[in-house]
Amino acid sequence: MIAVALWSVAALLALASAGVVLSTRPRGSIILYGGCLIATSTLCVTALSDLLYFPHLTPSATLPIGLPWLGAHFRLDALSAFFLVVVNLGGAAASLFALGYGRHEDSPGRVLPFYPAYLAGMNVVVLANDAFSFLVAWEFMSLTSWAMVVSHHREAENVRAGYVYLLMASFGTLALLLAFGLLASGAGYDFDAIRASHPSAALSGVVVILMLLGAGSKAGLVPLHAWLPLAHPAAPSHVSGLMSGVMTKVAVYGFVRIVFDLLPEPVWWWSMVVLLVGGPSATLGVLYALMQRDIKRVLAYSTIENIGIIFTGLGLALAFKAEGLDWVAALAFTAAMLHVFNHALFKSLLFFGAGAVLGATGERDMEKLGGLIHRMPKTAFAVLVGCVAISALPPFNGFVSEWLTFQAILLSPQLPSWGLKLIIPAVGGLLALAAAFAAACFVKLYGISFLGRPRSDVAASAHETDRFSLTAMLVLAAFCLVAGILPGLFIDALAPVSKNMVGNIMPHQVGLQWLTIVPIAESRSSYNGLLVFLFAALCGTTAATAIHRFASDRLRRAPAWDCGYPDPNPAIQYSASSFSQPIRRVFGSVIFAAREIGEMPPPSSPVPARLRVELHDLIWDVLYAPIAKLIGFATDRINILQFLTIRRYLTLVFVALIVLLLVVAL
Amino acid sequence: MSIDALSAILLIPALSAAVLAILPGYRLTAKLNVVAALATFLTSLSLFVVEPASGQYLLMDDLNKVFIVLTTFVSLTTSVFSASYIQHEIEIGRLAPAFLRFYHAMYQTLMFAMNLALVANNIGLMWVAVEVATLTTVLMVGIYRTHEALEAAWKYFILGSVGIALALFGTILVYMAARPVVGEGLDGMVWTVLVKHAAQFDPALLNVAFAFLLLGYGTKVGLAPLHAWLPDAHAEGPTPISAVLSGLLLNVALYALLRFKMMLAVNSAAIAPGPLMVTMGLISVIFAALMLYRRRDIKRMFAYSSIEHMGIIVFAFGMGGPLANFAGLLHMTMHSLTKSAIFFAVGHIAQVKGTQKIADIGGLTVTNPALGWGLMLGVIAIVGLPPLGIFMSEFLVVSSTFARAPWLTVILVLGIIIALGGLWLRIGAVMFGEPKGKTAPAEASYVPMFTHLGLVLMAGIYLPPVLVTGFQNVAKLLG
Amino acid sequence: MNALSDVLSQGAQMSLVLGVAPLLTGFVRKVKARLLRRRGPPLLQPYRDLIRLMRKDVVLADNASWLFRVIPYLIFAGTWVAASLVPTFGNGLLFSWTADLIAIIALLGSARFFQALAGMDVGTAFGGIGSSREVMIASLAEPAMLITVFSVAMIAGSTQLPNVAEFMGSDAVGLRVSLGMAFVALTIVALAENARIPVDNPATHLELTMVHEAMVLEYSGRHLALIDLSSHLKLLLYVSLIACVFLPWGTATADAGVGRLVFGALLYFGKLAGLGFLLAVFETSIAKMRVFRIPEFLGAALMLALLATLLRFVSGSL
Amino acid sequence: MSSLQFDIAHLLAGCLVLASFMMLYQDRLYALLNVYALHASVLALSVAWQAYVQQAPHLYVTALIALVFKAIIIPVALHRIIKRLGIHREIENVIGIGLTMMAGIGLVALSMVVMLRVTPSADALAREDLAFALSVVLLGLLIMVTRRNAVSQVVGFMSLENGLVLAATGAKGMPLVVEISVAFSVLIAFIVIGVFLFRIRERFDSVDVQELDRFRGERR
Repeated sequence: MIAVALWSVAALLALASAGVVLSTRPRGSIILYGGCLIATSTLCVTALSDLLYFPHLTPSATLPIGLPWLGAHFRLDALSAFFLVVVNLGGAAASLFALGYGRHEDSPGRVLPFYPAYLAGMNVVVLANDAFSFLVAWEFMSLTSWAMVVSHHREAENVRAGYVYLLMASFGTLALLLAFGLLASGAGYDFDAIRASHPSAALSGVVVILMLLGAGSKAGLVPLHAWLPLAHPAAPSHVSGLMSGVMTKVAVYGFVRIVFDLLPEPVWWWSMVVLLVGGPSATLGVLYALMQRDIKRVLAYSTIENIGIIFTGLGLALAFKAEGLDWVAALAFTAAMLHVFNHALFKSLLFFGAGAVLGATGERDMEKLGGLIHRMPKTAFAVLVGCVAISALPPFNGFVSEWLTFQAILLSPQLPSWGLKLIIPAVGGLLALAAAFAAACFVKLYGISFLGRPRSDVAASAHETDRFSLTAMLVLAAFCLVAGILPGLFIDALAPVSKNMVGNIMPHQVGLQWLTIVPIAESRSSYNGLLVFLFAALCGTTAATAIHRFASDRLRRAPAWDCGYPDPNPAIQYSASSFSQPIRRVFGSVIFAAREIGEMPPPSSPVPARLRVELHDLIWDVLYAPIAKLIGFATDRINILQFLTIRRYLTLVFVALIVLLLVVAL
Repeated sequence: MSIDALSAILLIPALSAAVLAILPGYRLTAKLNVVAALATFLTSLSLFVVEPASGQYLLMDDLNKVFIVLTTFVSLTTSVFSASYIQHEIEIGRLAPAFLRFYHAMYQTLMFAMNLALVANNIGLMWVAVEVATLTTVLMVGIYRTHEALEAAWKYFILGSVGIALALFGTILVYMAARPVVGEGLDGMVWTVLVKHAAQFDPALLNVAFAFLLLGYGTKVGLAPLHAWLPDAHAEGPTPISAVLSGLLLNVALYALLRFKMMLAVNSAAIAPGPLMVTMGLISVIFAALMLYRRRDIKRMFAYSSIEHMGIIVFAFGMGGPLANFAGLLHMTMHSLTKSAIFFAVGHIAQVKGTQKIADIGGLTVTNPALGWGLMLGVIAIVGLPPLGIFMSEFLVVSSTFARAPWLTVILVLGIIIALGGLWLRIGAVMFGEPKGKTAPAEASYVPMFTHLGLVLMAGIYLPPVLVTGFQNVAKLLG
Repeated sequence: MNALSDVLSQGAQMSLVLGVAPLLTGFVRKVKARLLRRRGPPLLQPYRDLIRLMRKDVVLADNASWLFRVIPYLIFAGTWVAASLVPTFGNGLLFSWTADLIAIIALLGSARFFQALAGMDVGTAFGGIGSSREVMIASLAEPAMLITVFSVAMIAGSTQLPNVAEFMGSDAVGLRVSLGMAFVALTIVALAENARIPVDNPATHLELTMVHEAMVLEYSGRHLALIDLSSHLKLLLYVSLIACVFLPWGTATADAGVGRLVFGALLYFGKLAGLGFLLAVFETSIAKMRVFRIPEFLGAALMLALLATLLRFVSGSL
Repeated sequence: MSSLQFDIAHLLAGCLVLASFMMLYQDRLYALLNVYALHASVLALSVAWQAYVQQAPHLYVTALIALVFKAIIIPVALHRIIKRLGIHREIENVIGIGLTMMAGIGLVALSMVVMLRVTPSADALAREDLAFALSVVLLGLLIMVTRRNAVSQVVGFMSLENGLVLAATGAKGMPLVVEISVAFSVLIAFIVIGVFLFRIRERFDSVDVQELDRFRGERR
């Protein structure tokens, strides 16, 4: 099993090196993406079969590469199998999408060699079983995605986005390195040895904080999220779909593997820290998203929201595991894992949609789009499914994982610790707010860019994307619906994962009639996706047939009600910033110090009046700007040392000698 | 003294230096220079096969075997690079053939001096070798005869000589400490004898001696307060010399320092040299990291990056312990390979673009893709990103020392992050964006650069066992 | 045998809900008119409007897409399913375990989601005004509703509506502060969701003030009929939700005989009438708020709900 | 080794330190060269005396080298260079003479403390020589640090080398190899300096280090 996985990773790496040559040939991108599609699907199938049929087996392998005396260890247990499925499902969909979308790439040489390497890096992170290969794959993943972020290097802000991204990625890796340093102090770098060595409680506490810094910065939790909305949109669409949908999940895997698997019994305050970071990430992420005009930045910010939901689920799982209520911990953990799977699906779908729009119109700014539903009907349908799914609305999968997380919150009054008693309701409130904002944000995204009338001639002349992109999107949309309707299947597939990680599983789902999912007990609460969907469809069809039999079915077209103004041009429609104006006014003025500056020209001048919306990213001003200023100040002060005279350098040597003599002699 | 491999390594450069001094023509001497370097490299390879005995004056053990091979290999690749580089410089007219009269002779004397320093068993002889190496590099740095080159050479000479003088004083103090135990005469200076008896030496005198040696050889290693000569020497000297300086000379000085640290490690009473080296290492890392931001000359920027990496290595040896020492040795090898590869790339880029100012170089990956991506790979390595060797050594240093001294490692990590920030900022401007400056394609010798980077990439994934066992038992010796 | 009776009672429930909804709106309009000393339209006027709209033909805007024509059916289906899940005369219905309170809120959320999209499809400014304000109101009302559901569910120990109703009916519940707060929060949210007076005026067509009407401005004929019916259903849903949770006495249990069911139905109609009357009195006694005063109004509901949950977390008895 | 011999060796080493102090005091270039010649001859004398005391014939060779090269050839050559280059005569001090002297005294005290505390086991003569040698080295450094003129810095460096030779002779039994090489390297260093002075002269109009500094690498 693991041999197949390692061979396909090797195939991906071979494809990466071949990519350099392939990028020069005209059909090169088709071959490369086709190869990636095959490799990722084999990986996905092997992982799925391992997860479903023999989760208890944990095949492991050791290669002589890596640390000389340790070698590189790989292991495929239930957790890795699940995340392999997520990674490779996203990878296969992205490769399928890229088959069609790849043609738009103007400089393939900068993307083709790095794409398979990126996929290989992510797979190796999930397979690694020792600290060194884990970290090598982790940073290799960031390096290759950095290369793709700066593939459009002509625009300066892409290069800046790449710079901020790699800086934050290295910060995260060094945090992980310090965490592994602590873990390895007792037992060396192999995960099995660390697991057996049971690090002390204080040490584990520090490791959790470092993991939160390391994995949190890669996943995009709020204080460390600054790079994500810069880097993800800059990459080509299929890559940003992978980065948002899949790479953040690999970061979640890193956190779960270390905190749930390697560390011994959790302490209650760990969950408090995770919840304190998860809750605000959810709400702030989506509030940022509401304020943006660029589609891909909206999607990048909404990734932060979903990551916040996942980490809230993990925080609750930690809290329950610390108190020994591991059957509730199983519920919270499965909710988080299900949201990992769901988010990978619909976020990739939405990024592919954005890619299709970008390919068709060459425009990412919503204010220049509109009316695309008439010109790109199939893409519009797929993106509609994505938007409904991500807004956590019933027939689709987003609602199921959010519903399970809410059930876990409802069970938490049993937690004795006072800190959690105060934090969990607040986090519950934040999650509820985030769900509502998500709906608002995606109504705006879909309404402004796909509905209404085209605001620019580029949007008016858009055309439908190619077959491959459409199939990729529709496949993902179908998966979203299936996961929404039959959640029981997915929860049972996750049972072995939660068994390993929190020691218990949710009640067995498949047995119940009509595939209802029951989080804890029949009496408590249950939800049946399939029946709700059938029930709604039934009601809809009965209404439609009743109306078409009895009421009239005549229909004619007429101009829309224009309140007396002749031929209103598209500009009078609501634009992205005007749509979010009410919410900006209610929430934004506090959180973003949002200000609307109207520049009225002096009476005589023909210059048009301008309305500018000024948003401040408080976290950037409070956390990142001061650090940059401090570094700048320090470098200016130190820079003088470059321009001293020889005599002054000699005094430096002289003083050093005197100091050393004093130290040594006295 | 029979002509075994050990003495051959010294004889070939010495003889070729003499021969090259006589021959006038540039093209011929360049080829001869490469042949001589190749011969030396092959003899050094034979060291792995037959282990020559260490005598009174020459010494062969695990530590210097690897370093000799590294030195001769890098000097071979640098000689190949300098052949095409200097040829190009003559065509451009920046260097008159008159200046180059003794260039290759000095190159070979430098090789001779470095090999002598590595194999010398007599600490006095080692000092002389390092002195000769300094003087030859001083002359080579001043070869361009521009104002800045002269000023850099003069600064290098003054600071280098003061440093070397202090090192000599330290050597004398070591002899003084050894005399009561070992007796007078020659074996008071022989390193192998000294290490055997070091336990009975007077610890206080050893401490003062180590203080002087740390300052003396520390200047040659380029640690923070004594670093002043390094950036200007690199920036103003010809690039092959910067590559040799950064790649080899810093290692030779650090090797000498390690020899004395071994001696102190045996004598338990002496204050552990660790704290001294750790403090100087950390100061250099933080100082060099902060200096990277305001640099406008690309070679001077990489010189500061060398100071930073030397700081990391000295920190690793200062912390001690088999894992940290192994990491330090690995880092030394990886750094010299990567830094010389970077200087090869930078040399050609400066020639193509006609300037070393970072502001005037842009869009390299568009105009000269091979050079651009080569330098990119070098910078990815030097900054410590994974698939390449330096990540492994930084991984070992940080993870092995964090548990023992959390706050020191946090400062080191801070230094690494700041350095990454500074270097990556400039590289982004140089590599991407609209192409700036002349865009002529470079007919450069890519072979040396890509062999080095290939070796570093290979080391990042798989380390040959012979290298590993060699480093491991040296790490135990280093204490 | 009882599977058939379950299907029968569930079918009766669904048809009853559909039938009674327009009556409730007509009753509220009648009482408001009476309070304003005018005769007001007859009680069955909403039924006549629906039938009239059914017969008229649909006038579609030029720019309306296929989505515009599908959305009325989606909204109606979502709302009707949600309404049929809320127990009216009897408790423990066939479909009650398919979805719980959170699912009902989510169904209403999806109905609102599609309605906002419909508003923006036509491409005129009015749809935009309606959608953006609706979305702002929803971004406060939905969380308040969710957190109220949290507090009620924590007291009742389950989010399944029949279980909650049973628990509220039993004497185990006792008087609780958090329940009082939850009740106030739920009424505020109900007012906001159904576009009643303080938040939005259901009767007006003035573009600048309306929220709900702006979104459905372009609908006509059978589509408009469906949407009106959905809004009646939604009002009935909220009223019967408040009745079922906060006035639980007398609803028939699942296996009760026909007599108890009939008595339950009568009691249910009484509750509807009472609450409808209170709604009418409230609407006539207060004027419509400015749009940006609504966030404070709904913010109060959110804070109350959060406080209720916090109290429930802090101590079991509160 | 009788106390008289020890006293004379002690005296000569003391004279060397005194000579270093005199060099600190000079503010004329020619005077500085003459005092340096004196410094070198005192060194030669003390090395010869050490040779006699330790019955180590090789030290005589070192004394001879020191006398011939350092006392005679180098000062004369520097004289000629100064005359040919027409370098202006006076040396600007960075800090006042008084302050430099006080610093010098401090340095000597430091070296005494360091050396004597550190070498209780070694015999008296060696300890004395090392203490004085360290003071001469530190004073040489002080001269380099407080002078702006390139030539005076070179002379400071030379006096530092003299200190090293004194230390080497103090260490009994140090093989001759080292001494010769020390002298040899000083010689090469000197040649290099000469070559540089000509080049610097060629490029800059004066030898003052201040002039040099204007051509530092990256200007601010």
